[in-house]
Amino acid sequence: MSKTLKFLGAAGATLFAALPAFAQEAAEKAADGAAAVAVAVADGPIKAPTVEQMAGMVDKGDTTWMLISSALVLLMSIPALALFYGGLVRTKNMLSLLMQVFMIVSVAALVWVTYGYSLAFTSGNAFIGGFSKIFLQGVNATTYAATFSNNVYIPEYAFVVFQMTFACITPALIVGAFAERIKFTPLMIFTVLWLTFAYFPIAHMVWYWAGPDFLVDAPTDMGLLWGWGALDFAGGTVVHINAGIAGLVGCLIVGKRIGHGKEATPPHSMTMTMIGASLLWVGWFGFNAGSNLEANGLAALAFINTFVATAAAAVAWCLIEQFHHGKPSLLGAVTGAVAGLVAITPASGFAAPMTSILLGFAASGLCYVFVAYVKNKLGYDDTLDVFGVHGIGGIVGAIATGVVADPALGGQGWIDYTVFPAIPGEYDMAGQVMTQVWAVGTTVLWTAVVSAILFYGLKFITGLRPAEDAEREGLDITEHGERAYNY
Amino acid sequence: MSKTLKFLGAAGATLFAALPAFAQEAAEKAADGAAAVAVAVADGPIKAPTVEQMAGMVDKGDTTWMLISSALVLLMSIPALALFYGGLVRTKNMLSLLMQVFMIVSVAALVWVTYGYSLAFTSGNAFIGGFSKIFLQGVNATTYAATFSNNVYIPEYAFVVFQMTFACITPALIVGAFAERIKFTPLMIFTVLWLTFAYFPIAHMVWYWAGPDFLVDAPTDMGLLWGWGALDFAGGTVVHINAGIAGLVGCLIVGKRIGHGKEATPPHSMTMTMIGASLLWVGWFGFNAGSNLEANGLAALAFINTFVATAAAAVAWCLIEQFHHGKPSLLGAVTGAVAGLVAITPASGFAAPMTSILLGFAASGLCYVFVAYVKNKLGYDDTLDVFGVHGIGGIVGAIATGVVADPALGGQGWIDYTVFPAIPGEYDMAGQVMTQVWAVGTTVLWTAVVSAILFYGLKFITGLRPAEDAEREGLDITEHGERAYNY
Amino acid sequence: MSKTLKFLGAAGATLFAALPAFAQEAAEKAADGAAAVAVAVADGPIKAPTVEQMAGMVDKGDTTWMLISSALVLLMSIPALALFYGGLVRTKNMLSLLMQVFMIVSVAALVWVTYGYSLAFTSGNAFIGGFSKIFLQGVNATTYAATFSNNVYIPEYAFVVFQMTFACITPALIVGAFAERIKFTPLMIFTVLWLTFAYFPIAHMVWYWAGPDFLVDAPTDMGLLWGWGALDFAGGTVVHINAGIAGLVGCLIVGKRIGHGKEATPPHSMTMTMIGASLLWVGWFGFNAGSNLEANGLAALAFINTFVATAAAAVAWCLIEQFHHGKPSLLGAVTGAVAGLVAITPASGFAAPMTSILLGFAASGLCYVFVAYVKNKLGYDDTLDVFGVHGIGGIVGAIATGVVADPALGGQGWIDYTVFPAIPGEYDMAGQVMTQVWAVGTTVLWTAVVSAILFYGLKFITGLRPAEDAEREGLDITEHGERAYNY
Amino acid sequence: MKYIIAIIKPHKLDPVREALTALGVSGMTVTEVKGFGRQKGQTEIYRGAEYATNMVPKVKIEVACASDQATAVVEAIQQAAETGAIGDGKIFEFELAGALRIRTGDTNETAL
Amino acid sequence: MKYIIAIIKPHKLDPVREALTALGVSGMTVTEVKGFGRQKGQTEIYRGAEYATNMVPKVKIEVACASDQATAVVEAIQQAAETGAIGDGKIFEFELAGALRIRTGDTNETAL
Amino acid sequence: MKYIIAIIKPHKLDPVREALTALGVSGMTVTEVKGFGRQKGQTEIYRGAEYATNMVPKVKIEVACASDQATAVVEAIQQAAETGAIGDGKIFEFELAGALRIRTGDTNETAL
Ligand SMILES: Nc1ncnc2c1ncn2[C@@H]1O[C@H](COP(=O)(O)OP(=O)(O)O)[C@@H](O)[C@H]1O
Ligand SMILES: Nc1ncnc2c1ncn2[C@@H]1O[C@H](COP(=O)(O)OP(=O)(O)O)[C@@H](O)[C@H]1O
Ligand SMILES: Nc1ncnc2c1ncn2[C@@H]1O[C@H](COP(=O)(O)OP(=O)(O)O)[C@@H](O)[C@H]1O
Repeated sequence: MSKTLKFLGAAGATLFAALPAFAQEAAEKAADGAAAVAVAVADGPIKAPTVEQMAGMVDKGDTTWMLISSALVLLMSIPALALFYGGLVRTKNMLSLLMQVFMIVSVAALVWVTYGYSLAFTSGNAFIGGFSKIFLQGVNATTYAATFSNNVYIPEYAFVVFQMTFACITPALIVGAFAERIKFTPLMIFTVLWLTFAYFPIAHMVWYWAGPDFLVDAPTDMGLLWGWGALDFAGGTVVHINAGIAGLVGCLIVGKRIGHGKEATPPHSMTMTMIGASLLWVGWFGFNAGSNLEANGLAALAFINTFVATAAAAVAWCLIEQFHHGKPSLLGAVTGAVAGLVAITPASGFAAPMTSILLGFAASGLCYVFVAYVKNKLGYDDTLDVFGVHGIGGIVGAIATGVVADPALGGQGWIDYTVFPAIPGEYDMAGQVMTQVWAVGTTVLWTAVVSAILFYGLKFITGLRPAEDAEREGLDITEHGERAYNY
Repeated sequence: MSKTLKFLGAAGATLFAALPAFAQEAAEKAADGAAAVAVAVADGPIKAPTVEQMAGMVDKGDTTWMLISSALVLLMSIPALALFYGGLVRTKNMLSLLMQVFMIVSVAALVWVTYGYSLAFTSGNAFIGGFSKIFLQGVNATTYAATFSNNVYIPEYAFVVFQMTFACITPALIVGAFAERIKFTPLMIFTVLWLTFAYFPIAHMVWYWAGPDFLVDAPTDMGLLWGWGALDFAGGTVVHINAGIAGLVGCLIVGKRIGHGKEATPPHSMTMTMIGASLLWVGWFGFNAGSNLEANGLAALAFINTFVATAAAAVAWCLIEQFHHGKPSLLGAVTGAVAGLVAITPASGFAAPMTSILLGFAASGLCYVFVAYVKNKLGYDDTLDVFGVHGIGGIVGAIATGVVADPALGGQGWIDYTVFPAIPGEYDMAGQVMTQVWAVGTTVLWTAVVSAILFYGLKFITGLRPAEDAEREGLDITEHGERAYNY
Repeated sequence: MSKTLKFLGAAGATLFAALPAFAQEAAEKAADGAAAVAVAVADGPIKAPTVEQMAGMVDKGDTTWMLISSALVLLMSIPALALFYGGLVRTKNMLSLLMQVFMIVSVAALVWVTYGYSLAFTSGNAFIGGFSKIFLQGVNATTYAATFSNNVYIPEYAFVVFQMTFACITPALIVGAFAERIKFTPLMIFTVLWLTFAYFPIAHMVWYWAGPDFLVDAPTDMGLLWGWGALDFAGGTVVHINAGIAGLVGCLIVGKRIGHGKEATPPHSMTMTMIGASLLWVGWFGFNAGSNLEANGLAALAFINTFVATAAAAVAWCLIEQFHHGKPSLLGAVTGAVAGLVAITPASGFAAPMTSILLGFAASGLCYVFVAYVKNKLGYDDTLDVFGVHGIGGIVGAIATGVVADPALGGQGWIDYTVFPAIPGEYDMAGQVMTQVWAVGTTVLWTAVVSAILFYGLKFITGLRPAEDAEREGLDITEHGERAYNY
Repeated sequence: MKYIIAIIKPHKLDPVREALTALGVSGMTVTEVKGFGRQKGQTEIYRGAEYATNMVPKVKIEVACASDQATAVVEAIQQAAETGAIGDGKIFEFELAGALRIRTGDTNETAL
Repeated sequence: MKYIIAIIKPHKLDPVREALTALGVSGMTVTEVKGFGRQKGQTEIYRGAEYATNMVPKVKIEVACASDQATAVVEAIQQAAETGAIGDGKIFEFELAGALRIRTGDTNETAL
Repeated sequence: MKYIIAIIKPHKLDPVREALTALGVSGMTVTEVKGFGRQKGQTEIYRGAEYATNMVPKVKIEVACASDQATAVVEAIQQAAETGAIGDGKIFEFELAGALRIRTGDTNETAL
């Protein structure tokens, strides 16, 4: 891709919803129900509005959307992810999975408000933010966060909490890779360190920028990958590739489960796994469509893309199983669905429904290959296929985003925020795909190195695995002194 | 009812919220938070607005409402319906139910965006739409769908996805009727065909119209039942009667389970059934109140009606059991609740809370009679009472809607969209009830014929039932090679 | 506290969002996306607006927020609370818990719309409202309820249904105290009576007032505790202390379970308990942030406080267990989380995130002491620690609210509604804490007396406990003739 | 008296119960077990990877009966439980030294 | 040595366990089973339709004991488990040919 | 023929199964049970309150074998199941009066 600085992002539908009208009638920009904007309309949008002016640029529909989206993303972690993972392990480790996810969420939330938000979403350098909002100082009920549209703001707390849910779920995704054989305390320490050295930097690199009303005057205040023009609507790199690679590194360093490959370890409750997958699907609408930060046509687009890509991926996996083994399985269907959800994540606000379906099909097939063949060939024990589904699905989705975002394919293209108000940029598919590849590569490298250092460090300092007998008895009893079931 | 063409629909609360004020102060119409409408206010509402004008008639509060309602309706299918049904079957068939519902949702979503939306919601004839939006062509993030109020629009993708969730859940409802004895592949084929020949036409007949700003100039561009003036707020006919009758036909053609009537088949997990029923209740708010397409007082009315009718129906069923068997059961309570939810569906935006309670009581009692007596008398094996609850509850609700909508009983009446802007029409209860009966009859007939043809066809072409031994062993293993639980 | 009448409440962020700007630019008050307010802006806010004027003061974003919050609070009862409680009892009593919660919700909903809303939220005396809205008369789709901001209204049905969900969950909370040993019918009777004599009066005392546009002219039209200036954002007194004390009284009067203290009664399914706790957490956002009645920065504040206080409390409980028993348990984690949720409830809209974290830590520790020591010392059999968690957590939270609300600690202070438009009042921490103590004391006394009378009355009239053999066999079979599981 | 333990396929429980009832057997006790035998278990497939499971769900039936009834009971079970496919299960026969009905205190044959 | 198998009502497990402990029995093994007997099962009602179930949840207790303790064990179980209602269950007594404690290798009486 | 019943710790099931397979035992039946014995159960802690549970999850293994194989089977189980900690379990041995393979009708030794 050309080295020229490009500013891309989720298209500002509010502004471009009625492009033909745009030039002619400024009044139309009063669109989308925001009286707020009406204030601005008189003399056009306001560059770099003050906080007082921002207060008039908030729409309660957006605020509601961000809050409920945050609740949906929390739902994805607890109970959804916990159940999806928990159902797949043996009874004796069920409770440990539930506990790990529940406590990772709790710990991550505290880390996020303490310094995570500041490191990820304040100005610093291209790699990491600063400490200006440590302990959320300066954030209050009357500060606002920018969206992708000029002169549209949301309460900053809503932005903080929405992003918080992402910081909560990402480390929780990792645990699936070494499920059934990890000690609890080192895992908690890992969570804090990994957030600090892998998640916050990558979130900053991918998502931090000065905002559409400020970027023109601060053309270098942004994260590295954002500056490259990498497209990642809802966190394909930050969440899924990040977690997928960390999981792979983790399962390699932690080592295989006792009996791996010899004993079959059938899911102890496909019912729980199905509940988890279903709630993941439901919650993912908050994840993807919520990432639009506004409740407009683009949010609806991200929503429908999330729906159909997932459906396509579930169908694809079932068809593969039907041809390959003669029977479609529920585990296959839900695995496919999650692969589809992962793959559509970076593309959800850029693709069209029909290209989303194709992306869902493709991601499902590629993840199948990794989960069913590559893993067994290479012999690593990624218990719940965190790498195979989140890593591979994330990479497929991130790169494919460069293709499906092309307006020629019905995509949303990119928005040039270097002009004020922002306008759509010209699309170069090949260049964009290269940018995506670079972004993926950077993420993979960063998280792999950080994760490896952390896992090795903890292995030597605290140890990562329980004693062999404890592993055989199950982590529920040995780590937590409880059983999941006492029927 | 008079044959005069009447145009009814969910009342446009935005416009009529302040009826007395209506005539006097046009400015008041700026009501309900839509700056958008403010544009229109100057010279009154705009007839047949352009897409550019529509962009200014969208409220982000409505958009949020439609998106979250869509998520809630998906929640109703997965995991809610799957758990509600799954908990009631024997362990050996649990996974098959989960799989059926999960995959029906996936397949239906793909069919919907491919051609379903076009067939249901574009102009065609009175029975079916056309192919103008096949593959969602012409739909994008800047097109809009009409609501029931003049000059209030929502992003078309939000409308597409909301309606999609209805197309997903309806065929999933049917499977309860022949649970524990159906092959998976024919079921998937049935789903596609039934959507095409039963669901899309009926949805078109009941729900398609040109919209409040367009109907005046296109007085015949509407579905058959809509044109008759049939009231169906949230899908009593399209969803519940439709599925209930298809289920009855299905269970008759598929035949009884082996051992039916001889062996008791206690629910394998009332816990799952209770979770399912609870989530159905929660999700149904999206279904019913979401069907208002706007977040206003009417949506709140539909919400509270949905709540109290359900509560009343649950209480009624328990009281019947208390008197009849001496003990109220949880299965009774949740069955009653679902009967109440079904019955209030068509009436939810028309009734008052107190008449909703009466409707809930009545529906519960009538469903009880069918489930506890009629089914056993007639001897058909409707495994999970799809006909007894959705069919009967749906019919009771659809007909009673004609009664409870009467403004004399605190109902919302109907809106005459043949004038612009629309005004409330004069209410004729007897006539309306007759219209409702006709609508029910048409739906019953259509779906019964289509379903019978499809089930018989598949019976002869692919077969519908697994081998006897496979049925005994359970569909989980024989159809999907998995077990729901491996404790 | 000074006897001077003070009018406190959740701060009206809409008005005070941009305080500096407030005086200077009236136009800025068009803030937060409400065209509606724009109507008012011309000549400043309207005192005591007519219903027609209110119609122009409604924001669809708020309406959506209140409806979805209501759905979330229903989710808290069913399935969340039912599962949280049910997972903790023995298998033989699982279904009885599910049934009790499900039917309490149903019965309470009917009572609420019949006369509860009228008793709680109409003008009467300081202790109880009147019958003017009995059977919801006078409430319809075009009436509105006040929020905490001048000239901001929501559809009254939305307010009715939101408050309804609180009336549904509160009696359901109580059943945990005497789980595994209560007859179903007396429990239903208790529910109706307790709502009538404990819940409705206390809700009236704490929450009823004339509204910000009316209070100036009706300075005595309010509930007792509201008049005192007690701060209770989302129901610490009305819901948690109320239920916690009723539970304590109940478990004392009902008596201990057979075998209490001798037999271990391990939770039959920590999986269900974890699902319940997770959904409680998710739903609690509707409970707390929804209590703001508007979707603005304050709602976002309540949301984030709810998130981090809970996380802190979960972490705190785990740390205590780690030091005390060497292992953190899942039961500990979820109990801590619920304690945090309870404690932050009254403070959620007043505290800052950092003080919320401290509150979460403190509440967790204090609840731990009660649950792990005091209960065993005193020997009462509060099966699921309703008193230990909801009672104690509620009291801690209610009193601490007086501290954390202090603007000096980053809190939101209180709003003086005796001037129009309302302005922030001057904060007196010591005085406020005393007010809180008085409010807590009043609530404790009221509910203890009412509960004791009701439980004793029912004990003598209908009996409260099943026969010893029935208790041993389990309430599922003896009270409902069903089992929770038939694997 | 004899005590018969039979391990059968789960879906054969109903036919076996009917066969025994027809024979006049007054009671039996049923346990869900897992069997390991020649039938090496279905090949189970998880996410495309195949595993040979060796634990197959079975049902264990225990019947106490008078000695002269034992042969008939064994035969009835065998006929009802047979599918001819591997994994049909086993029937084991034991001497029963004593029996007692808790409700009445009846002992031995009369207790069954 | 004797091996006692008792089928009892689930809620009688605790009293039985206490009775046996009082007797000095050092261990027992408990299994959840389903019983089929004279007690034809509660009539269960699903959605208004009645079914006679014939499978009733029971608990099976297994106790190995010295021969001279056997009568006491049987009596203790009978007394603790009796309700007088149908379905109270049965007690079966077997000859136990050998016993071994895995931990120590102790055999027979000393192993119990 | 002999019938061996062993009560072992759940996580010892796989080693025991392997040991028996190595010995040429052709089948076994496994049941999840709860054990009550010297091992008085972990002290379980619920919300800070400690309870001594006396029911510990165990696995019961049943193996029918030829009489001359019995000692080997018992030894194999003991070795594989031993941890040396309390609660390792017991092995009981019974006379087996008869055996039958349902699929083929084979009886006694050939049925195993
Ligand atoms: N020696 C044995 N001791 C105890 N149970 C056995 C033995 N052999 C087989 N079984 C039980 O019988 C079941 C069926 O045996 P299997 O060898 O698979 O088939 P088949 O009886 O048709 O040869 C096994 O799953 C197991 O439960
Ligand atoms: N012949 C038998 N063999 C094995 N178990 C039996 C037999 N008869 C009864 N049982 C067990 O004893 C239980 C109680 O027997 P039942 O006939 O119902 O009552 P009662 O012992 O009071 O006559 C049954 O549920 C069953 O588990
Ligand atoms: N007398 C007995 N009869 C039947 N089962 C027994 C008996 N004693 C012990 N068991 C079983 O053996 C298990 C282990 O016994 P326990 O006394 O706890 O340990 P150990 O065998 O190491 O002394 C118990 O949990 C129980 O299931």
